[in-house]
Amino acid sequence: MNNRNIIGIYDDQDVLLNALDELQENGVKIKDVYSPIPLHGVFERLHLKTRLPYATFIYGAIGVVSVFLFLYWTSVVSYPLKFGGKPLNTLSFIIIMFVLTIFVGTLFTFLTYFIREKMFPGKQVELPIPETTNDKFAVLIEKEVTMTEDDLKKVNSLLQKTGAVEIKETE
Amino acid sequence: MYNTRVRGVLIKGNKSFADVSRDIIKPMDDKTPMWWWVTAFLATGALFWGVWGFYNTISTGIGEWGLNNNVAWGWAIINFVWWIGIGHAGTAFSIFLLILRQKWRTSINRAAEAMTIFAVMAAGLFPLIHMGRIWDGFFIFPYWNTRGPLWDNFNSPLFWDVVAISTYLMASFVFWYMGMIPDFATIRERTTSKMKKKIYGILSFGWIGNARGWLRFETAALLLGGMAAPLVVSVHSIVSMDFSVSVVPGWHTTIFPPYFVIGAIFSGFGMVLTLMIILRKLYKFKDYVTDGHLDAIARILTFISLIMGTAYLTELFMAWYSGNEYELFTFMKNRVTGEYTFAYWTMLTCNAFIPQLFWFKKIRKNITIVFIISIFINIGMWFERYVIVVTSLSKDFLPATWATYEPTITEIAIFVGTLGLFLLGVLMFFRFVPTVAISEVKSVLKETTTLKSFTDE
Amino acid sequence: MIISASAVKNHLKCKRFLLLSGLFTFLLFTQLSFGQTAETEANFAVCKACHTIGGGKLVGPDLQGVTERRSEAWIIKFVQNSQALIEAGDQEAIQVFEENSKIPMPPNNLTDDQIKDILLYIESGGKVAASEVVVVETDETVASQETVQAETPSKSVSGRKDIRNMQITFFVLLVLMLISLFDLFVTKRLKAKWIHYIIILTALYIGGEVIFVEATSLGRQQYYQPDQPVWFSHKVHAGQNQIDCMYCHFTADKSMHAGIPPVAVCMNCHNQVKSGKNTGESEIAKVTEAYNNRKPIEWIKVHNLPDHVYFNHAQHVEVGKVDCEECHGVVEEMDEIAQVEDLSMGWCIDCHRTKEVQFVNNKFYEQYSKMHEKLISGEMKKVTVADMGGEDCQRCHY
Amino acid sequence: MEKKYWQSIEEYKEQNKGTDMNKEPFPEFSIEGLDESEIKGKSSRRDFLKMLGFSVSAVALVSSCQTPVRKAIPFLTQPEELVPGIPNFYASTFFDGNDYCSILVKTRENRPIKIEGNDMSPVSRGGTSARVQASVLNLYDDARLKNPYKDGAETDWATIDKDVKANLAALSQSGRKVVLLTSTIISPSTKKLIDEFIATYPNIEWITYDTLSFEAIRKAHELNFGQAVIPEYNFEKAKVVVGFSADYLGTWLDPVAFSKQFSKNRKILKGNTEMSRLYQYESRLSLTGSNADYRYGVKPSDEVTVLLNLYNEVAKATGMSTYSVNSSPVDVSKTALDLLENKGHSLVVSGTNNLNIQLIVNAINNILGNYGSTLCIDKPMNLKQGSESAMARIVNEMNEGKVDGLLLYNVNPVYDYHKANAFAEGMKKVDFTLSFADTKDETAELCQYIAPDNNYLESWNDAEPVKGEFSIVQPAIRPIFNTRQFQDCLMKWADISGDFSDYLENNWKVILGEDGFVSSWNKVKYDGVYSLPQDEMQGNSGFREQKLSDSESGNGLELVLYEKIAMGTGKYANNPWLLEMPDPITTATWDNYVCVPVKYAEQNGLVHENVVTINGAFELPVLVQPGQPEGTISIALGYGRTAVGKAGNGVGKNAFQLMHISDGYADVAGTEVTMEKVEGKTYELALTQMHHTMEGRPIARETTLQEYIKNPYAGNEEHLKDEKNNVTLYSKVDYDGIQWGMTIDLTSCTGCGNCIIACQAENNVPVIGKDQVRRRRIMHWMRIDRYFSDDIDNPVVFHMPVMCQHCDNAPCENVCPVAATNHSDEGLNQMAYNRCIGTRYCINNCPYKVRRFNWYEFANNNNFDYNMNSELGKLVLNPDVIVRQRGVVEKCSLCVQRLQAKKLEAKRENRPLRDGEVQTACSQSCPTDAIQFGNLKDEKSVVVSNNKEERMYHLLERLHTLPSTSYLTKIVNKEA
Repeated sequence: MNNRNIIGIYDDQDVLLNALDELQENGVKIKDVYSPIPLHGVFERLHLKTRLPYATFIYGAIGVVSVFLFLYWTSVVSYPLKFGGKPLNTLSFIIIMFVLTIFVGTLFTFLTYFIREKMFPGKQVELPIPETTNDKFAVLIEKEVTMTEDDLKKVNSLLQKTGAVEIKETE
Repeated sequence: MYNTRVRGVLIKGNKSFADVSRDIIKPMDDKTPMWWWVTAFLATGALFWGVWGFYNTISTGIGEWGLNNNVAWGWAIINFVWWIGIGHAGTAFSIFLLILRQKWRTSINRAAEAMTIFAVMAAGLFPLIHMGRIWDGFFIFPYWNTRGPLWDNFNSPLFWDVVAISTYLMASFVFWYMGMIPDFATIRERTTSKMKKKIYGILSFGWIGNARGWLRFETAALLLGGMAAPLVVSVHSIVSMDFSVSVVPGWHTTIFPPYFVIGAIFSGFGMVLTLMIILRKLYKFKDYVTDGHLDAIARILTFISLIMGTAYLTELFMAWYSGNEYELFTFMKNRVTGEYTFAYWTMLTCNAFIPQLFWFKKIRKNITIVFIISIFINIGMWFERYVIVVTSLSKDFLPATWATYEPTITEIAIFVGTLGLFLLGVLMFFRFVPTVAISEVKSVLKETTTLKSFTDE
Repeated sequence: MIISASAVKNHLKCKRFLLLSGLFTFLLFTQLSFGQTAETEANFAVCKACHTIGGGKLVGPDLQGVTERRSEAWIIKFVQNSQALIEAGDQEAIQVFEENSKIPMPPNNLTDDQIKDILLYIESGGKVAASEVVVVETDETVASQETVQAETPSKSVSGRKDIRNMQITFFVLLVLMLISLFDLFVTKRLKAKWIHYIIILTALYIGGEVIFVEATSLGRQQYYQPDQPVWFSHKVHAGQNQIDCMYCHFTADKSMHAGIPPVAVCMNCHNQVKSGKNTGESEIAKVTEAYNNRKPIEWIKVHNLPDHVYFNHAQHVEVGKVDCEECHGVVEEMDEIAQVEDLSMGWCIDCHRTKEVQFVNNKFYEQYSKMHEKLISGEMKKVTVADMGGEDCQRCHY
Repeated sequence: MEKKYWQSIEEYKEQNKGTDMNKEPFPEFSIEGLDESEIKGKSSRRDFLKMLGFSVSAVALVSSCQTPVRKAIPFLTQPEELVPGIPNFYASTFFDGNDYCSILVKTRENRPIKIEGNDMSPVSRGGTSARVQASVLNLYDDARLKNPYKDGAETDWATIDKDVKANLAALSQSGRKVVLLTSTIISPSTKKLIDEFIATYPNIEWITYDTLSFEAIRKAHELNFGQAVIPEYNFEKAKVVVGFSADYLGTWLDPVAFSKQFSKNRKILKGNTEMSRLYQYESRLSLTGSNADYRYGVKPSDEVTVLLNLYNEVAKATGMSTYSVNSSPVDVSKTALDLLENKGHSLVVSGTNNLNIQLIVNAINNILGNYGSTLCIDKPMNLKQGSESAMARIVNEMNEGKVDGLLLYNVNPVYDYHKANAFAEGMKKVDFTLSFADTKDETAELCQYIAPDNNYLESWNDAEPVKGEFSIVQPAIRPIFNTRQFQDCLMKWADISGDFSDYLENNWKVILGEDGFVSSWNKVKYDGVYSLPQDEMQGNSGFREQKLSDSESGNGLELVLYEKIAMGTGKYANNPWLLEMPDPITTATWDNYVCVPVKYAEQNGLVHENVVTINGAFELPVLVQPGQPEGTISIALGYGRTAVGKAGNGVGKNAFQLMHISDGYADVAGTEVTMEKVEGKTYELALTQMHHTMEGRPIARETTLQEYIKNPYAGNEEHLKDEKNNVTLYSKVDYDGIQWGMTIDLTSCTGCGNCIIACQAENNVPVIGKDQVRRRRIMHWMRIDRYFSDDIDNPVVFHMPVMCQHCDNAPCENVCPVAATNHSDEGLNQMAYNRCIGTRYCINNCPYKVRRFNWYEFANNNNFDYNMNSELGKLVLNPDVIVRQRGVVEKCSLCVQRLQAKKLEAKRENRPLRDGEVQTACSQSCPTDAIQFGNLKDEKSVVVSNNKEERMYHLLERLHTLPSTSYLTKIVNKEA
């Protein structure tokens, strides 16, 4: 597979968004965008979606049920002890269920995020344009095999036209 | 849309993205300044004194404290609640201001969250050390055991506390760390030092900042924030239940949960104000933490202070209105008047009266006075907990058992030790972590900085 | 197992019948029959040290059919004071004395009637002819003993091996894990990384389990079997010679302590029995020496409970009718005594949750009227120790 | 054989123990032997003897993570009556020269661990006092002498015997005077023995000396009736009691018996509305005064005037001649009216050792016809037989060099004689001095020889406290140390063969008669008591009138000395339990102090803990005492000992030299003193209660008898209101069979504090020392709250025992995170110490504040060098109760070990529990039966019937904690 990319580097988020519009109008397939800040415009334009919220909901649901079952089992079934004239199955459970549900939800969402992103401490990465973590915005356009010289030129000119400060080709 | 004409310019100095990165990372690249070493030395000293306090308590017994048969909780619990309260600011900032779409939070939330972490850590030490048998402290976790198995008492507010505090610590840490990942990546890519590159490389988890990554990042941050938001309310509500679930006069009130939450945010904002004033001074972050930021905090504090005042008055009213003689005694004869008058009026003055000075613009603009008032708020909130814990316990139902409480040197040492720990944590944070959320500042930079944005409209 | 099942069924049937026929008469009835049994049985416990009923000769002759061999009057005299009878020149007595290696039978402080009861007891083969209820009860205990016997020895042997195996596994896995970690990060010899992962994960899991098990047994002494100052074999005494536990540990039914027998108790027999088949004379000599030098033997205590636990033997043995074996294992098969159970709180509680109290047999429980009603109405099937507060902290901790 | 699981047995330290027990095949084994092993074993926990109950040694940890090997050493021959793990009770008698009490000694594995009252005794009737309860700890006092002493060095008995015999013989031959100075002896056998001893050495003069003398009473009766006796008082028959400075519920004469009698008349239960009335005229606030229906503060110098006025009132009404008298500072007409209304059923007593006063008292009693009913001179009390004049004479003779030998038994005049210096000086002039003291006390220190006596729990003896009422002292343990009973010494030195137990037995043959002696003697030993058949009581025949006289009121500040409930005359000043027992009136521990009237303190700028000098001589701290009459101050006796032991040395100041001497009678009250404030100096006092009023809260509820008759709910209206208002969402807990409960009758409770010590002994409650008490950390599981109300100069006093209330809705249970405290099936609020992690939340949430925290390790800690830090002192620990570890919360368990023991007993005997069978330590020991314990599910039990009383209420019942403990309102027999 050919990994060569054409990269257009921008230095303003609004310019970038306009550029994306223009590129897409001209049928250029945008592979990825690197930016120092999250840009909702980019997500929309690249039609990116995530199912993380559903995962969180499931974690929460599992959390609340299992915490309740645990509490009920321990204080009613396993070793019922009487505290201060209260029934064994008390309203106090709600508080613990509430907090522990958040605990379960937070922890597993956090882990899921990293698993999905395949991120872990010490992961070695090589950024195409390191400045994208600082002040540059980079648009990656995959240099497909099918692309002709014209196509490339068109892409290059489009990039230039939309205000890219620099155009690069990388492996 | 952020309207700079109405709300003023958020980030001053017409910064570019590169300027932001440079400004914020600069203190980390600079040589460690002298003030850092001096403060760190002092903080370490304080920490060691606290370690002595710990050692003395564990090796000799809780008897080294000034507690007695009647007042069985003292400084340890006061300080615990105080620290937890302070620890509320970070998450409150991040979450509530996020929900309220307050852009100005971006310059402050990182520091506030860091403060949360260290404050909660400091707070967490107190329930530990305050146990009579710290070596058996693991009993508090409902783990499978060979005693029957024997579980815990899920009715106990202390159990809720353990659950809530550990959840809160975990959640705020996760939230805080999430936010720092892109910034670590920024440092990783900017730095020339190999060592730093390696360390921040590990810390940044391999962040690349592509579109999908940002999307998941934002979603995850929002989810974590969304879950942490009720936690902020619940944690201090649960802490307040340590008191309100009991029968002790002055504790047994339904107003406690909201009152504590508000109080916590109040003290947290107070501490944030204190820290941010120091931070902007030391790191010359006036462009990021502008007078406008401080002004906003001050306004919030004025508002919360009014709520606090209302809560104090409500307590007094309820003590009278309930017709409960024990309650009335505690409030009228042991707080408003009586042995603990000083503590009560200090609390009232610092929390309800002094912040009212913020009504005056001149005072809000005078950073020195703002700083002093923020210190007063911290003191006032400490006294609030003192009033709650000590006055109620010292004179409760049976007059025959009434006893007074005075802290001992060991208790003071432990408190100073946690101050040292907190300070040391903050210093480390100042030194090794970007103190302002770079990516978040950048994301609001454009629309909040240039006046252009609305002239173009 | 067949016996036990039928016994339980019998027992239930019996119970239902009795409950119908009226609680009070039942209590009275069992009470009486038990009273006789208990007394005679207790009295016979002394005899059991040297005699069996149909179990062959021990120190003294087998007592089966003794009433046919000798006259009742003679037996009474002999039992009360055998030496006096011998000195008086009774031929029968001298013959018995000489037949049994001239070991004198110690005098017994029993009345004529008590001895007659014992003889009846011997005639019925070690059982008192009494009501069906009692028989059923006995059957059940026999059954439960059998099940215990079936399980416990394997536990005592294999359990100890398990522990050692676990320790070996733990160390082996620890070494393996270190090797694979080293290879993973440093030497990188093995290319298939999943092998490393599997090894590490397995090691972590099993290691964690071993640590958990070891940590919970910290301070416990399951399978503790110390060397005693005297090589005393329970197998010989309780097993082969069938001496009743309560003969030596005679305070178990009245005190919190089962009691380690005073040397004088040993000397009841060992002033005659001077050598044993395992150790010859050496060990018995220690006992005699201790007695003569008036220096008690310093036994090493095997079953230790923490100080914060209050355990009362009388409550369990006398009131709860718990067999010694249930906690101490099959002592009659152990040479040197070992602790079979872990004596953990969970172990106690488990028994409390399942064990029935002597609810209808002991009048003490009459005051629990609500529970009696529930039993009659069928709301409760049985009354366990836990129902009587056996899960409460202050039953054992105060 | 299998390889052993444990490999380290070889490493166990060899223990050379248990050797002593084999010296003879006697049931008791040596405590000393144990003592050594315990030092090595370092057993801090309850069960240094538990494992088998006889002697077990825990060897030090072989390595840190291995369980220690515990050895079990059985008896060689187990004595029949001793079953390890089961307590034995021996009937015995407590008599220390002052107080008498018939007791049962509870022993475990043959060591006494607890004293309980003997129900069979017609004198003490099962009651005890704090000192009696605490006396068991004296047995294990480290300060006890372990060997006889000669010239300050340890020696053996052979030397002592040789020397003493030689000395006595030499003195006897030369006819020189030897004095045998003893405390009051009520043992007929000992008296007989002393007579025999004196017969052998006729030069011996036997003098009886009481620290606080009652000679005036005896003298007055001699003058009035011709018999120098202390009459038997019968408070049970008295409907009106008028006391003059006689603290008969606290310390006067025989408080245990008097409390029992007194309380019998004040039980407003089951519809009974008959109640005695108590007037008290006193010069300080005493325990009796605090329980009085009418109390009047009177200066000591005014007592004669008041009494004579009372006499006049009574005499006038009965048409007898009156005396001219100063006007009384307090109105006595009401008292007189009441007395006259109850002729023959009244009693006037005075504790003042003044002949004139006692003559007036006798005269009043005579007019009222009380002799023969509430007073009986035919059946006199044998307590307090000391002769002051003889003592004074002897001291003179000693100083004149006329006494050449001095034998001291159970007396310590160098400490407690009012002319102690003269006595000490005199002793120097005596050639041969010997003390039988069991510790090296102030007097024994000056003696050439000390022949240490056994503790009473190691002794044989008998006692006749009241004529015709006998009781037996029998040993519950073999002598722990190399000591010998006083009587045995006398027998040895007088060459009487055998030992005293034989002598005693022979003597009892005379009392019981030879016929069937063995069984009757065994019965006496079993019961502990024996009564001779009673004669009919005589009336007040032959009263010889004496001239009565008035005296002038004093002007100066008058000093009142008194015995504290705990400390008495200082005999037990080394008993940490008593040192730490809060005084029922002042709640002070560990010190004595000057009680100053409130007004005087205000006028002179004195506040609590100021320091004053008395007569410029010694300094004492000030305690401002409501109820202290104007013009008086009071100081407790029994403190300031210098040679009593590590706990008691130097605690407080010795005030004996301030006794008031008039006409040869030494009295505690009346010395005029000067008091100066020491500016700028304070002295810390350890009080267990700092706030003295109820702040108008319905805590201790009170009503008068009249009100009560009108409305049984009088004073308890709150209860009805709270009953109505308390609603709950939760269902009430439904107990089956057993629910333990307690009722406390505030009318009966005198606040004597006996229960506190009983509880301490039963439950291994640690002593924590003055500093910790001052920090308000006292560990007592129960306390007696004392509240003052009304007039600060003459307050109404409430005594309210508070221990864990065992609430059904216990606030403490809810808040424990680790489930260390929860509710049992029998309604107990149980505390599992070994589960507790010490968050102390339960302490905060207990509205009664009855939970205690182990702030430090109180056992085996040199900072708390009391009985739990001594290998000997630890022998008093109850093996059924654990010694709590540092950092755990503890509290009253309703003596769960006793409940369990009795339940087991019932189960083994195949019967249900009987009411009254199960008693907690406090209810068992209560001399006024104020505390009752039982099963709330047993409809016939006393607690249920008490709970049905209209007077019943729960403490702080508004909180809806549903306690199992209830209180009955205090009823005062006072006209509104």
